[in-house]
Amino acid sequence: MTDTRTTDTVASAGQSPDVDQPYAELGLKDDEYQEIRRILGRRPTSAELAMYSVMWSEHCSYKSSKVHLRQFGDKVPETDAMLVGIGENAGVVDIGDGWAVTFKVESHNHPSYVEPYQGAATGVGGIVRDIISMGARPLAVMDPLRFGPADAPDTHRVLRGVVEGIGGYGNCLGLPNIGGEIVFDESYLGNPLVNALCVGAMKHDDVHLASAKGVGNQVILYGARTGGDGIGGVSVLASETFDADGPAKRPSVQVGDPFMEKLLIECTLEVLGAGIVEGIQDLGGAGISCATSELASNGDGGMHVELDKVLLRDATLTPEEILMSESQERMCAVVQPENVEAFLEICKKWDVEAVVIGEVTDSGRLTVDWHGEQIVDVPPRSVAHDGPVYERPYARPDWQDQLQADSAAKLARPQTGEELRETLLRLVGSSNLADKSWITNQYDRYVRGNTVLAQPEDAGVVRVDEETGRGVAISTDCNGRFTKLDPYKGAQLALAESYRNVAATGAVPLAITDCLNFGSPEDPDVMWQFEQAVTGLADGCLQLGTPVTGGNVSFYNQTGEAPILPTPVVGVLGVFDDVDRRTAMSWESDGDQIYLLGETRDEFDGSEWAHVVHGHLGGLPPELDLEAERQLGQILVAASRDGMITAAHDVSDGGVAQALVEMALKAGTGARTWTPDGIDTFTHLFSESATRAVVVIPRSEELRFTAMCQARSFPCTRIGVVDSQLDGDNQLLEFGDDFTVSLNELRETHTATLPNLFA
Amino acid sequence: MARVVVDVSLKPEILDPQGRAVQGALGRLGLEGVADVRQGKQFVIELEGELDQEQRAKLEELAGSLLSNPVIEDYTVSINESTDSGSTAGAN
Amino acid sequence: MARVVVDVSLKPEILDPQGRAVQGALGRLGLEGVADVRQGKQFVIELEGELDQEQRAKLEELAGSLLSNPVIEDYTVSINESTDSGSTAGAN
Amino acid sequence: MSARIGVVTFPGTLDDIDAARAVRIGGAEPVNLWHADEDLAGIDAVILPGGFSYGDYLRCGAISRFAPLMTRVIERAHEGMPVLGICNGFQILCESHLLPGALARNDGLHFVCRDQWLRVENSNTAWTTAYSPDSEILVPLKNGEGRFVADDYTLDQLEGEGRVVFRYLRGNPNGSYRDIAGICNENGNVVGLMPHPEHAVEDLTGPSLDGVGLITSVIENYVAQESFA
Ligand SMILES: Nc1ncnc2c1ncn2[C@@H]1O[C@H](COP(=O)(O)OP(=O)(O)O)[C@@H](O)[C@H]1O
Ligand SMILES: [Mg+2]
Repeated sequence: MTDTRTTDTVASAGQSPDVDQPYAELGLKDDEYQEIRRILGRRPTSAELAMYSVMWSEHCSYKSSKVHLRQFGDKVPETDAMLVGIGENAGVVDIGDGWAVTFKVESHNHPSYVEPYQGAATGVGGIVRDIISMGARPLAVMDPLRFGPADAPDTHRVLRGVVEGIGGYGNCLGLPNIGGEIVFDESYLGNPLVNALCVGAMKHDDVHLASAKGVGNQVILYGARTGGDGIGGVSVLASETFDADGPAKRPSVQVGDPFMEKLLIECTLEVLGAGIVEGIQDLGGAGISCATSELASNGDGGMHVELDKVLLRDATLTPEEILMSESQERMCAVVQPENVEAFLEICKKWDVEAVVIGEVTDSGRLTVDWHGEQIVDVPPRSVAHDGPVYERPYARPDWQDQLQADSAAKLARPQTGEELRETLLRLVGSSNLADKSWITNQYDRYVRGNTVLAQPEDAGVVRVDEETGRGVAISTDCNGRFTKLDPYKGAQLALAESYRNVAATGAVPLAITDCLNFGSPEDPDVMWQFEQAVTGLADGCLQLGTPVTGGNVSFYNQTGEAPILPTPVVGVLGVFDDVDRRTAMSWESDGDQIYLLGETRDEFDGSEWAHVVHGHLGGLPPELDLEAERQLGQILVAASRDGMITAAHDVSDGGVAQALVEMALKAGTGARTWTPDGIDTFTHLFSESATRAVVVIPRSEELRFTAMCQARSFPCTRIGVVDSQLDGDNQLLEFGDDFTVSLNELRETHTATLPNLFA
Repeated sequence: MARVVVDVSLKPEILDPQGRAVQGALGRLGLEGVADVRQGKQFVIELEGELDQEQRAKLEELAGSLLSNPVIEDYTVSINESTDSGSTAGAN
Repeated sequence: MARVVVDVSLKPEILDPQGRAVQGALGRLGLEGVADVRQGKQFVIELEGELDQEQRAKLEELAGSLLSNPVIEDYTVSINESTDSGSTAGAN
Repeated sequence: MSARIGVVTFPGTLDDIDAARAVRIGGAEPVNLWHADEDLAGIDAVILPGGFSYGDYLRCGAISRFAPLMTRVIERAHEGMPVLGICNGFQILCESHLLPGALARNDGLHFVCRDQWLRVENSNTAWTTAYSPDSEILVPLKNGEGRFVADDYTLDQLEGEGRVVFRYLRGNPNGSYRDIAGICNENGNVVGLMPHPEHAVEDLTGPSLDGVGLITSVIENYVAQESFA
């Protein structure tokens, strides 16, 4: 595109119907192009083509996933909590006392592979703007991450960049990072996952929606100037696979400016607080195309934009590029004419540039002018909401049976105490189970002074209301190996684990968000995994009573023909009436009793042990009874409410052994533990059966607590006692007669792994 | 001894928030007419002895991979070999 | 248009951990004989029109107060005025 | 009347609400100040909080130092008003030359967020009288450019005059010269430190309550002055 070219106007499109258009290069299929011609009754102008191509990309239109995602709307559990559901920038739930909370997780996977620092940074920036555009003050962020093997050279590059990007952006923006995940697996080597979650809060009255209502109202674009960033990024970066030797296309990447984003937060909250905003929308993927068409489509149906009013960073941009640009840190607001001046004044106070670019009309059309000539005239719904919908073929892969038949039962298990000890140390130091503080210590968890729990606790907990202590807990989880073995069950296990983590802190689980990371939807195997996972998640949410408030789908996560492990990351939000009663993970006092809640079965398929020791993946994931999961949650919440326990920690990857080690190391205090009757030590320590937690109970509460579990017929087994005196000052963790290990040795092993690899 | 200076700057089309912040500050502090500011990095590398062909090639390669990120940055390498008789300059 | 380049570097006596890290990496990646690396900043400032005396003085002042911190950094200013006939360079 | 302690917000300041909360918990009245104001609103003391003012682009604190309000803060600091700079605020005080030295990139090159032990080396400054001499306190630390540097002459002078107010204990997190975490001016009314006492004022959210002492110190001194007045 050169600037000597004449502008392709709506009028000229009528006069030259047969011009060849590069729709294929823009990612549109033949029939999609024909559909656009049908909608418009003529060929699209190049600006219209740009708009449709980005908005009809997989990333923006959900064309492959829509038919399945409908289940989230069809299988909604009964709840009063949902104030705004799926379809808005982020869902909103009621947490009581007039407070509403909005939260959402999104992916920035492909950009983070190309340019890890900026990819991850702008991922954080994007999700934060989704939260502000609902009218909420962002409270905290989380970052579920997946990388290739920890010792692979490219992981070094990607991980360091991603972590610095998340820290660099989040720290500078002033949002505490309260949790996330870091998982290493071969399948993510050429395709890391960078998901980012943000949670925000507002009073019920302050909820804002993205709609352009009120004919004559002005459309204001504010924030950073529009540049050539990530042009085509939406369709190219987010929707196309890389070949073996790197990205096929290397469009200019987006660069984040967290300082501008901080100003944007404060400025936006101030204009919203002043009551002078009718509708508001963030600019993310597809930039102005997306914001204007969505605002118009959700509002009175018409909007007129004068594109040459847009403030540019690069004067040579063409109108098509301006429409598609993904420059970061921009927002769009709809404002009554008499309030425009006040709006601009507040922007000025915050050094934020703002300009009126258009107005709401009753034409039912979205029209865009460029230097007085009309270059876009489309029905906004056709761009924003009525994109193509695909029923992609899917089928249970023919390798699935074989995979499930290949159980871990045949693998050699440690027999002697010495072998068990070695196994424990090997797992504790393995990359997935090792201490992650080398990473999380690069994130500010204190800023804003409301962080009650942060990593490595089971869930992040933030106070929302300083007067009452009302607050929320959030955890994100997914075990991609389980999901590969059985995507339906795996997605439910992700939900269950996240639910359990939230309940472990004492919060009442309320609602979820999800980020569905999968391979190519054009592969029927992958599409089957996706369909199964969505169905599993929807069914699970129905059963647990936690509605899906929103989320994100990321397809095409694969290297060549090899897709990533199916990774439906689930984020569960729970509520506290008062965060003061939160339960932390580490024990405190000598003599406190250590109990295991739930039942341990011989379940090693897909386990961390099978992965680390044998490099094995096969069989069936652990059994899951969601009713039991709900009961466990109730017990954990009741125990927190009634002050019966001093600590709780969920049992998942690495089993009871890992849970005990983490609790002991956090406390710096040892314990005597043993293997309960009727089970062997290996299974007790390393099985990954679901629906379990370790809790710590002062002697004075023991009867009351065990009676509560008995009354609910929930298994509850004493497995140890906190003991700081096993060996004088040398703190030990004792595992019955089998073996003991000092906390010093555990700490050394647990903490050395990541710094050795990445520092 | 050879002194090599590698200047690394953001590609012109890439947003430079640091440069923007400096531009704002220069204006507020009374410098008029500032049209643009870009902030880059400069590496000053001292090498022992004379540079051989291999080192030159290696330097060029590392400037474009380690010292700069080709996705968003450009670089220039200039080499100054100081001998007893003085110094010469060259840029790539 | 005038183009002014301000180079800012840490004073030699101040430890430069970034430079040290780069030095280590250059060595590991096969560049032999690296005796020292220092990492500095470079500001490229575009000014409209010709530079007058006042602007030059202001630039010099701001290079030493805003753009660098005299407690730990040194700076140099070089001005390139591009006129139709070409360009000249000067350093302070 | 309780002491009025100003808390300045620059564009990009992040820990202003935290500092205001600490002031409240300590028993004084927080007064929000905006960087572009020229009036100190009758405050008795002022805190420059942490964050990334102007994104910390260019150099931490370099741009904020020139804010209109800073001119007034500098004047009043010379007249003896208690001024506390935390993290980015400390950087601004150094850039303003109210305090000597500078804060450079951490030697580990990473942002570090952790709980940090400090020794209160000088309990006679406007902000530290509530601490007993040599007391050890635990407060969060979080910065990427927190390495205190100065020339030997300045360092010797700071040590000799007892102007090292806080020193890192049990591990220097960023390579600060002589483990210095915080310093003061000659009069002891201007104090700057990298760690964040305002994050150690509530059991619920901090590792200790050790940060409250800075606020109670300045209140004590204020009350003492009032009773003389
Ligand atoms: N996996 C999912 N689960 C639930 N809702 C989803 C999922 N993926 C997308 N959605 C919802 O679809 C809507 C459109 O998503 P998206 O286009 O990503 O929004 P935005 O552009 O604001 O980020 C949002 O409400 C989002 O929450
Ligand atoms: Mg959005």
